Amino acid sequence: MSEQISHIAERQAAEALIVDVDGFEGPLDLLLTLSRTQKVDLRQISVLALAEQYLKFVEEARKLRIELAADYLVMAAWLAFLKSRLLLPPDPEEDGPSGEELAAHLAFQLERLAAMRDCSARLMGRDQLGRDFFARGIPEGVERVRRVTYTATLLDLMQGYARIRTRDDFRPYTMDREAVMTMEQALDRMRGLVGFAGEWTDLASYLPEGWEVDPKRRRSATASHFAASLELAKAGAIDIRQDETFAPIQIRKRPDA
Amino acid sequence: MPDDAKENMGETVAESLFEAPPEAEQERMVEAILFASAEPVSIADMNARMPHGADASVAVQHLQKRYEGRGVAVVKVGEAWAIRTAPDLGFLMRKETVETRKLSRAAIETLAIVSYHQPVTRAEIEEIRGVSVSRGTVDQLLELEWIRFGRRRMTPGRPVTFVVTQGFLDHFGLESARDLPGLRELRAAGLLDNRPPPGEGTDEAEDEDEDQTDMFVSDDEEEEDDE
Amino acid sequence: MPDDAKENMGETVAESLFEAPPEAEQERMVEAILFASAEPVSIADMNARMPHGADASVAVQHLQKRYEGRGVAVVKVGEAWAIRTAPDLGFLMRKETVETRKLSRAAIETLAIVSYHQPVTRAEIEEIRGVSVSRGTVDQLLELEWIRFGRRRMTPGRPVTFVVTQGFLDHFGLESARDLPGLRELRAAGLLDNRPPPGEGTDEAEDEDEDQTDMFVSDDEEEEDDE
Repeated sequence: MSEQISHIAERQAAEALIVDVDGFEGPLDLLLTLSRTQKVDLRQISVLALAEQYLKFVEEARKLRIELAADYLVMAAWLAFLKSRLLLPPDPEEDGPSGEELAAHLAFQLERLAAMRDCSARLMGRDQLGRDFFARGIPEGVERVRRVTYTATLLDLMQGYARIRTRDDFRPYTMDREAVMTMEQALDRMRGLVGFAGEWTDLASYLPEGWEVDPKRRRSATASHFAASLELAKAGAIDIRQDETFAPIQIRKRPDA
Repeated sequence: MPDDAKENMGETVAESLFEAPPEAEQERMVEAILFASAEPVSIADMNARMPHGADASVAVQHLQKRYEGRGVAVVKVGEAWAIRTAPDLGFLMRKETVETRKLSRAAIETLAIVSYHQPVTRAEIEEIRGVSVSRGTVDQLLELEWIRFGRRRMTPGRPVTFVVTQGFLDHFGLESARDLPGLRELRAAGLLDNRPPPGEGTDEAEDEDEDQTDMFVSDDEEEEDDE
Repeated sequence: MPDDAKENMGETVAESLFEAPPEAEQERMVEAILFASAEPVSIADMNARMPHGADASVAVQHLQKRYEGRGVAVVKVGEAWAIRTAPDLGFLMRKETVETRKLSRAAIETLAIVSYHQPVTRAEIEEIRGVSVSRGTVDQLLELEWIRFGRRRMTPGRPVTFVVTQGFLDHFGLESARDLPGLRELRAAGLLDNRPPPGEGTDEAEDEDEDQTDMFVSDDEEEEDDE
């Protein structure tokens, strides 16, 4: 911050050296000051007289050996040219703007600069914030609260799960074994159990404890027990029946077995 | 206008040398002082600033009455006075912005595992996902109140389990977690068939990365992943 | 759906249609918001902070009327609104006066030229002042946030232009740059024209002309730039 300020200050100092020649801010400023001595409305100014005044000023400065910046000399040369244009009859051979046009433009520039000077004075004369009128002394900051919510769709969820399970397809994975009952296991169990019940009994009641609640385990156990009961029926150990489609499957120990 | 105002000001000042300004004028002055001061102002301080003969204590009480029921109130702070926002409008001084972000892939997968396998321990989630689950991911799901702690597992170490919440079911429009489509349905829906070719080992590495750094993936990335 | 549930729903819908707070309440809200801020607040900003359905633009105009003749005034600054102390009471606030850095004559004139001729290029400022404009002068005005960069001029070299800011308007108590003193007269006198020196390309002159008509851009454009 302070570095920037000193930077600006340096630039301003540098500017002052270039611009502030003998108190004037450049040739146009000098011309404007000179024109004021004519004591007429800027719109009726005599540019010819002004050019003469300026050339005289530069001459004086030279006599006093005042070092004038280049732009003052450029302006002097241009005014000398303008003066000759204004004094001599127009040369029909020559192109370009007439002396009057050039003079009118210079007068316009002076008037415009004077107007802007006037405007800056009026602007700075206005009531100003922090000097003539005031803002709130104890502003209350607006507290910014940012709330972040997260969202996901059911599809995201399913795709996420599918993604994981798809990976399982090509990676050894042992977790599932907990929920899987093989036919061999079911067969072992049922061989021991079928003897106890002489009546028709729902196959579902043969499911081992702890396997009838979790759907995955229930599915696996049901499947393996069904397969096992088919196996037992084939071996002639049990009878198997179902009253209608989707009705409970019932099994019974074969009396003759 | 500014010129006029200046003239008026001159008049007011000149007048005030001879007599105290009218009450309404004193009230205006107190109003301006309280408004512009950076701190609460005492009666003595106000009197010192106001033209001779003015009585700030009367003026401030009139002002307080005038502001009754308005958006700001004239309040006494210790021995000094200040203008403050009416207490019921405090909410205007807060600007709440709500930002909706898509849940990261890591969080979605963790949530999916909890919903399909609940109750499930962190170790089990990690085993299923094949990558470690960052605390941030679990914390985020807990904070969203989509998962909560279930019973401890009766295995060595008695690890906590995670289950999904009613909030989860509400958000995803489910009656119960059992309504989630099973693997077969996922396959039927084509969700299981687009498996990445085996040997595309970058998948896992990416996952790790995600967990550790940016929890939230932009939508396009997400889409890319889904292809 | 049970009948009473439907009725309730109907009620809720009806309520939400009239959800906007009553006008007096909206005025209080705008009052609180403007009092709380040292900076001008735009209507959009007020609406964003007020409850749904509120219309700050109406409320602020009521508020402005209410404060007429009081110690503080509701003023329009560009497209925003602020509360400022009445200018005639400035003498009470000498204590609050912030010592501002004195501007150089070059800076003041440059500021005046930018405000009356905006958008204006550096070359145009130099043409009007008859001397080169140092970077320091421009930097100082930029730093004060009284001028800012406008659109680039569509002439060869695409020079940047300068325009005044809301901060400038606020500082000098102007509702808009159109309210600058004497602007109309200057324009009528042709003193805001950018007349090229005689003998220079007329093409350019046309371009300049176009920009001139564009001098005070429509408000929404202005706002767009402000963001």
